[in-house]
Amino acid sequence: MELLLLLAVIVPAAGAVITIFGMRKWVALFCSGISLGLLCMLVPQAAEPVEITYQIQMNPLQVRVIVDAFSLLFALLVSLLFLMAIIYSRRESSSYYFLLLCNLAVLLGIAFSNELLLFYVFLEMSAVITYFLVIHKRTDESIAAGFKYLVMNMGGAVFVLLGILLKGDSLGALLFIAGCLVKAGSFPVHVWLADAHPAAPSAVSALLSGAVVKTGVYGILRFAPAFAVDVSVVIPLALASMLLGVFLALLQTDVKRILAYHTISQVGFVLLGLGLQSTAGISGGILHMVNHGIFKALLFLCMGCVIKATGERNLHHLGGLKSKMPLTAAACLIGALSISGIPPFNGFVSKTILFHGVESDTVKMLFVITCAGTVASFIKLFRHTFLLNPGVLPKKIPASMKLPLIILSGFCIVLGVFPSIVLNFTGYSFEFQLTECATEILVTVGLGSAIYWIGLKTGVITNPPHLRVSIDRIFCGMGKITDYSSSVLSNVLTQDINYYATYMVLFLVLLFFLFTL
Amino acid sequence: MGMSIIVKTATRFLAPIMLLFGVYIILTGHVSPGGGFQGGVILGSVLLLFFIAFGMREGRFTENLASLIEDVSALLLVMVGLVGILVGKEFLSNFLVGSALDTGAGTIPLVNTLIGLKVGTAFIVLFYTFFKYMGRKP
Amino acid sequence: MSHTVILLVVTPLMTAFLLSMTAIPHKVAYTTLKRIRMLLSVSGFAGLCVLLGTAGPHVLSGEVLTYQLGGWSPFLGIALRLDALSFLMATIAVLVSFLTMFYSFSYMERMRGLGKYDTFYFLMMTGMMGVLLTRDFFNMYVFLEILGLSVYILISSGEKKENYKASLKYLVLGSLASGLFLLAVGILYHVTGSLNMDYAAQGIQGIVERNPSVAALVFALFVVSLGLKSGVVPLHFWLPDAHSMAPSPVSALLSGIVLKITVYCMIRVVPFFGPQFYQGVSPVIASVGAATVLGGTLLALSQKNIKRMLAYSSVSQIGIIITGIGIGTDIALKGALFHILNHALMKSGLFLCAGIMIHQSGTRDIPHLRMGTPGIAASFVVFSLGVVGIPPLNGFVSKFIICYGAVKAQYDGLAFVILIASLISCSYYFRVVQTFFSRRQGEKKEKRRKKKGEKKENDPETPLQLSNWMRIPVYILAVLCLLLGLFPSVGLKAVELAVTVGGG
Amino acid sequence: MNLDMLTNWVNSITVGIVLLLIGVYGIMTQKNLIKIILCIDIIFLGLILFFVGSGYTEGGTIPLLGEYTLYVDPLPQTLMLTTVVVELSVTALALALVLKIYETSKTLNVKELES
Repeated sequence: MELLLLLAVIVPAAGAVITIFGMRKWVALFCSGISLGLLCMLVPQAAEPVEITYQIQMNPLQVRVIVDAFSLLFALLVSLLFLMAIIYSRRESSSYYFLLLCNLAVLLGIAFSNELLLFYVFLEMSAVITYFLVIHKRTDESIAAGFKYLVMNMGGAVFVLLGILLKGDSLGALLFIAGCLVKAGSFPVHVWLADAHPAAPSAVSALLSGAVVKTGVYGILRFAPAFAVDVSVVIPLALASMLLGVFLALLQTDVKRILAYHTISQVGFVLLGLGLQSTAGISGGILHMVNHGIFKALLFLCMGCVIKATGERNLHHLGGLKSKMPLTAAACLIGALSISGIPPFNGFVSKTILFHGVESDTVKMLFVITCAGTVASFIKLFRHTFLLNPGVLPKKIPASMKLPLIILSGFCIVLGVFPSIVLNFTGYSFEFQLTECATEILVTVGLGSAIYWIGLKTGVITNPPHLRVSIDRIFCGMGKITDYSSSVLSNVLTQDINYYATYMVLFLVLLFFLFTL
Repeated sequence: MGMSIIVKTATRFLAPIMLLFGVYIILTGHVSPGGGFQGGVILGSVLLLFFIAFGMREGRFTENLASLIEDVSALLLVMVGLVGILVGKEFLSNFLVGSALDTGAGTIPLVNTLIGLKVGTAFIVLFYTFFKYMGRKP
Repeated sequence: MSHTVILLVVTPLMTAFLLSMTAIPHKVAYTTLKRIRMLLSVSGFAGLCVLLGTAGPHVLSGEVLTYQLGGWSPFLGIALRLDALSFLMATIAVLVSFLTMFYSFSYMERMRGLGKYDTFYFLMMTGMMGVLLTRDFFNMYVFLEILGLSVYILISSGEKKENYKASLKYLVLGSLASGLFLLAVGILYHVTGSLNMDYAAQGIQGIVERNPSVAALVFALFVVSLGLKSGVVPLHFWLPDAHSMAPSPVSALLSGIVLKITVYCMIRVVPFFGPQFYQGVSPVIASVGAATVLGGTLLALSQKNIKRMLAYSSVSQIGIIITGIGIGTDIALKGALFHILNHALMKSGLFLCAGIMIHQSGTRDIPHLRMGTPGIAASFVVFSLGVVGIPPLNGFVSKFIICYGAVKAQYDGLAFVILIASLISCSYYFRVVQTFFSRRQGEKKEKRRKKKGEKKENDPETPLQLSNWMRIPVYILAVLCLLLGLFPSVGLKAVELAVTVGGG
Repeated sequence: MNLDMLTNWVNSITVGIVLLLIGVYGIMTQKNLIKIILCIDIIFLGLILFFVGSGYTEGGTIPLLGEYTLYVDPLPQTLMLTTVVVELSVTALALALVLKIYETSKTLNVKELES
């Protein structure tokens, strides 16, 4: 067991070192495949939680590891998505596979760590590695987005570390959760997400949405008991990010940006589930985390194929790809139906469980509205990309890019039909009749179509208005204020030797008085 | 070049006396006020006097020679300290006390002499550097 | 065995004088002279390494080696002491300056008077070793001055207008600080009747009780003078100039170890006044440290010149160390000492990288920098991650320990300040890192420049062939940082010993 | 104030401190680099005076070998010899730097040098 676990984490790390010397894609494929296989072999052994403490001389860091259902589930999700992304990737740049494998190892580390500091260490490492993946295209846009990603995530990490340091305090717990929320891209701190996803290569966007964003959620899930904190504080933020994400997604024309905003809203669902703190809520949240990882990765990879084939990211310049890229269209349709919560795809199950876990009526209403908005924006995405005005001539895309689409679509259906595969991990069984949910589904779809129709008629979808108010500005403003204060400070302080000597004497006098006190 | 004949003559007359006085200060440093540094400064100022009186020119006592003497005397000074270790005492210990070579103060006159040489030549190098710098054509 | 202590000071001194002899104009061929100089420098450092190696096992087993200069009793003569703390500092100093020396073989070649450079390099080593080993206040002052003088000269060895200005500014302020230090020593001698730290420490206890304002004055003088030399915030003004204008290997030494030497003096001086006094001043020192952290990072943020940025970042890192000293609990002190070690490795590595990058791109402007080679860029990333404090690098461990100590000692705000400063430093370091990756932008600018036909900025550091002499030290430092980050317990054990044995 | 009180107060310690303060004031106000360097010298002169004064014993003689019962403390004097040497080298270096600065910048005014 220990050996399997160690191997599963070390193989990608060792593979990363090998990729420096060559055979990049094959090594990456091999290592991530082996890692996934090893994790699968662990599954039967993880019937009950096993804690392992490694005696490694890494003072003050203790390496305590836990293998239980949650960690295995998260690890399986992560390694599956990485395998898909590696199959999909076609870049041969020197650092790409190195970074991917490193990130895989680090995320597996997050999955299994049972020690707060260890978790923090991996969190920071993953932030830095992901930064390099985000700026991988090296355009000005991606570098700016990467900078924002990095600074915000480092800010989150600062909060996490402060939380860890002040553990036992209620303030510490809140800081920890705030830090994790930055990672998860929740409502007031979601601004990095919408920039980083479009800027990154498609496979990386899939990983960002599918795996990296989940680390924040996973952190709350795993360590909230250690802080003894009431997680329900995240419910308002979760609702806000659900609604805001969908609302902003409706206004976007960049296909990847649409998906990015949906990540914000879907992570809102997961957080809502965690905030409910009931078995149903948590199981639904975990299931939705897995499902979202799969269908969002599928959607990003589909859009990656579309962008690769047409070289176009603007929704209104795309269209009519249905006949030219049937496989991609089918996969995208499956992804869209999943995310909209239509049976028999996986998003439906998790959303239904969450919906049933919610007690308050207002929350239920907001839930339905968000789902309807999701439906509307995916009607928009699918229609404008694959159905409307034919005229774009796509290039051929290689088979290696199509393979992950098929596999992930398969997962969408399988998990939709047999949700118990995942629910077994959480120890939650859920029985429901399709007819019970029929009204909700119909309402959602109807409302969604109506929203789309209204949007089309009023021109909001074809020609979205420019938003004056944005949370992004607050963060940019904070950065600008810091920059400005810095330059003011350096202008004020830079003088000649006379002044410096004067400062020195004044400081001496000040210190003398302070010391005599 | 240089100053009036009075100064030049006086310099010629004074220089040997100053040299002698410098040596005196160095050698009697252990029994009276004075010592290596003070004597060295006097030695060095002889050259300064010459420069002022006659103008800057590089005679037989060149800058290179001065720096060589400076370095060698500094090295020897450290060596004297190290000899203390070699004879089984501490660094810079007065190993000559009680030996046949003792003149009453052990190694102190030796150390003073070396310091005097070092300081005197260092001053000479200093004056050479400044005077060369000021005297050169821009 | 006991002679090791004095030999640590004498070896670099003798090497310096021998090197000085090679600087006298000879008829010997230049290459021969160069080889002689390299041989001398390497053997000087080899001697230091051997000495540290022989003393190491004794010191690390908790022994304290003392030495009486000239066999005088400690009350009259000069006492030297090598304990775990000074051994640790000496090891850092020798290690970093050894690596930097290899770098400067190649880097300083085109500067005139190379022999002088090497001479003062070793004179600086003498000063450092002396400060680290001495137990005598006046002796400490003298060695600080030797250190200072050689540093002023090394800064001016770039032989440009800015070098001279920076050097003179440092000289004036540094001399002012030395004057205050000497005043403190004088008052101390006047009231206690001894200059030996151990004897004066006994005497000062009575003074603290009977005449606290005198003790406060002495302490304030010590803090201000040592604080100026280590760049505490209201007194840091000379630092960015000196560190950025000096040739890159010298900057590496200045930021890497010379600053730490004065911080070491502070570690020696602060507990000197007894635990009760220390309790009283601890919040003041800690808040001075916090101000330094914040000021340094904020000032670094707006810098366009990479070396200035690194210099200001040094200010903030020194602030972190001083915060650790100010908190004063064992754990914070441990963190501070470990941060001294880490920061020495990281910042010297950063300056060496910056030197190479400035060479390659012909400018110091951050947006126009080019990465040199991928290896150098990777090392730069490693170092900057370390300074920012991102695991698994060494900087994280020490920062975390200091923050942990701060929280344990009920100084939550200090931990917050340090972490926020790390966040800001992350933003300015990655502003540099991202320029390596915006390749296209750089090429565009290059083309535009060529089109206009204008020359590259007239920078003192003109392009030079990148040799292995320059690259390998950087790699070694990067690997050391990584290893110390992955296995911090090696460093932490030494640091712990230093705190228990030396920090008393 | 009578003369006795004055002579009580005017000893080399106070004079040294006053000189030191004058030097510090000079560094704070003077614009010319040469003057600033002279101010450093004044500071150290004050310090030397302070040290030597602090070793002074009423009625003591020079501390040389011989049969004296009362002599002044020799330690500060020897220390000040070292200080003089250090001070000398600092001044020499500073003046060399000033020469170079004047050569390259054609000014000795700190304010102009800063811009």
